[in-house]
Amino acid sequence: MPMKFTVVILGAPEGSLSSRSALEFCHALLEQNHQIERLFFYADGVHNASSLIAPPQDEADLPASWSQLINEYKLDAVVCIAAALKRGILDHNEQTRYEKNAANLGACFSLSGLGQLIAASSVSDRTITFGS
Amino acid sequence: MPMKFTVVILGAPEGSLSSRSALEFCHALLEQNHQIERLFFYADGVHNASSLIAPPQDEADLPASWSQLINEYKLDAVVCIAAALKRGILDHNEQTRYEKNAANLGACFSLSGLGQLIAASSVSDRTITFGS
Amino acid sequence: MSRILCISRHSPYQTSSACDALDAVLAAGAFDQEVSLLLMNEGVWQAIKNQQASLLGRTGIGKKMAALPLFGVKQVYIHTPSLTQRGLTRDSLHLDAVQLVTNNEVRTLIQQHDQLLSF
Amino acid sequence: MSRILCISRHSPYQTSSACDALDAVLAAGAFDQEVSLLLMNEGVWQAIKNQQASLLGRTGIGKKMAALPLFGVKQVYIHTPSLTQRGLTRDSLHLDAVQLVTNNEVRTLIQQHDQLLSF
Amino acid sequence: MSTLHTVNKSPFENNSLTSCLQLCSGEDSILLIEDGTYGGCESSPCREPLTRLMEDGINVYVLENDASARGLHTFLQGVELVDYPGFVKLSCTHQCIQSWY
Amino acid sequence: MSTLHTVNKSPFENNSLTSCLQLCSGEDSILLIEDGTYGGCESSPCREPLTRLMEDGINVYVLENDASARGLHTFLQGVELVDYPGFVKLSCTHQCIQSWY
Repeated sequence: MPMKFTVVILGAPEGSLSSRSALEFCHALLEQNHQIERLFFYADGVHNASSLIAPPQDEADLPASWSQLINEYKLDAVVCIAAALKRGILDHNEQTRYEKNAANLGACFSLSGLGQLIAASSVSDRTITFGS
Repeated sequence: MPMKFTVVILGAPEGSLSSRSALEFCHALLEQNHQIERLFFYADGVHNASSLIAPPQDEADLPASWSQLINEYKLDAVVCIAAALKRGILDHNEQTRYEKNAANLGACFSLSGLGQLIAASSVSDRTITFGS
Repeated sequence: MSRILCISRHSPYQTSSACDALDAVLAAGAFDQEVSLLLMNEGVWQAIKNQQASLLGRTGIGKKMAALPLFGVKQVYIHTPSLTQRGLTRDSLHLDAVQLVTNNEVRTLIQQHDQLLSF
Repeated sequence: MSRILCISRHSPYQTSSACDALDAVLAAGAFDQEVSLLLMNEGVWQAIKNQQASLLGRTGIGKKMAALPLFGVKQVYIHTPSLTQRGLTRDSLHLDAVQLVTNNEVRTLIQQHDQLLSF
Repeated sequence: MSTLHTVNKSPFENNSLTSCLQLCSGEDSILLIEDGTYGGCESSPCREPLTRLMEDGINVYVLENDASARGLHTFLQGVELVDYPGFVKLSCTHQCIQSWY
Repeated sequence: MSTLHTVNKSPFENNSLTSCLQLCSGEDSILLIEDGTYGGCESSPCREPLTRLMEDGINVYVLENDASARGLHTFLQGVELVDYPGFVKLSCTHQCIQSWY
């Protein structure tokens, strides 16, 4: 029976392996026809949404892989706004609000509050956290 | 007798305390008239050089504090270029090279290679690392 | 409405984990979910008296702890073996309305909730 | 010329630490410094045979290890107690030209170098 | 009700696995991922409590991808290997998932 | 030659302090910073080896700022408190600095 998952990602793409584990888990989940209610990027996990990462050629490009998965399956990918602001991940609205010189949030991600984690979790069969 | 230090910072401003420890240590060092040959931001420490961080009002703004220290004492603050590219910290040159839509390296930092760590260390009396 | 248990296992300042857990719990409370917080392992350090977070530029965490009852957070549980291992007792804590729980009680707690948030 | 000892204490993939240490050692070698690498604690896992980093999208670390002699890195030391604690022996290692060292020998090593890089 | 416990830290350096083992019971399972896979080795510092729990009927799994990447090929007796699809199945067959990190 | 060892992890969860203690000798000193300050408490899991090293003449320091922030005010007998200027002095009086993290 297909189940609904909320997946919480706490690790950055570089300097932690857990983002990659989460990505592989999501692939397997979707291939088994389960649903992802929401991806929630929190803590250092917000760095997965950076549009400025340029990894070396012989290493995996996790932000690109996340974007590909999100686009392919039309997933809802929310980045915690409070965690993002503290770590220098901004969309154009926040760039304007904080008078910064750039925005760097990847196109398929949206900034929002922790309520999005709670709301998704409350309608999901399972919530799984990939810790850093 | 004044000594020359190379200080290596491996922790991000948010999600780790070691950047703050390094900052306090550097203040105490300079107040005792020691010299900082170079600050070297490596691993997750490169996030201290982000110009896009907007911390909450009741929390310390470490990137701003680093910039202030660097400007006040005219310190040489090098950000490891390889570590920075993997983590989405770019200057205008790298923005162009990797065809990205923004640059986010703080004004008082410069991107360079690990040779800058070795060169500084080899002429310093002490090398101290603040691990993450 | 789902019953959420947030397990917070990390020390108050070294990483953002403790603060992130509190924010999640407060958000759940604000969303009228039935939410409880369990402090265990290094997480019990979050609850001890006489902390001065301002020395680290981290004043937020104390305020958030104090706000837990205001946001309708149902209960704060503290894992007794973690407390004892650290030489701490109920008197070491700055929170009054906490419930100390054994390993067996933690197992029961987990069973009584629908979702776990792991921090 | 200063003599640099790089102490690498972390596992190969979980964080960037192992890779960062190797990059620093290679840079020191390229700068004609007298540099040695000491693997201890979780760091000894970096040296064991039959790893398949490609499964994690991290092919870089093996190449960097293989490049150590080419960059004039003087010596790779392995902390014997760390190896033994993990049930490993010299035969478990993919590097040939390593020197196994005791606690006392590590103390001597540190004394023979001018700068420590701690990873 | 049963819980799937995932552990991603090495017990040679971190106490997450030890803490996890104190709470496992009944129908729970343990899945060792990332650096947690070092904890399934024969030299594991948690060998004794792991073996005891397996004798009590707790299933202990190692994520094969992560173990192979690290060059780990032999494990404590009774430990089973799973792949990512198996990880997903374990997430479905247990009522909730606690991540120890 | 002497080494200043800094430790920033709690020994209740991580083995950095234990590893550090195995290498300390002679004129070395240990400075507990950040979460490392929990290791200077009377309930420290490293109480015995720390006490033994102090009896052998190794100086053990706790960074006061980090201990006070955590509400830690009593420590193992023999442990001394230092401030950041004291940390700098220790860095100068020892020939090198090893960070255990």
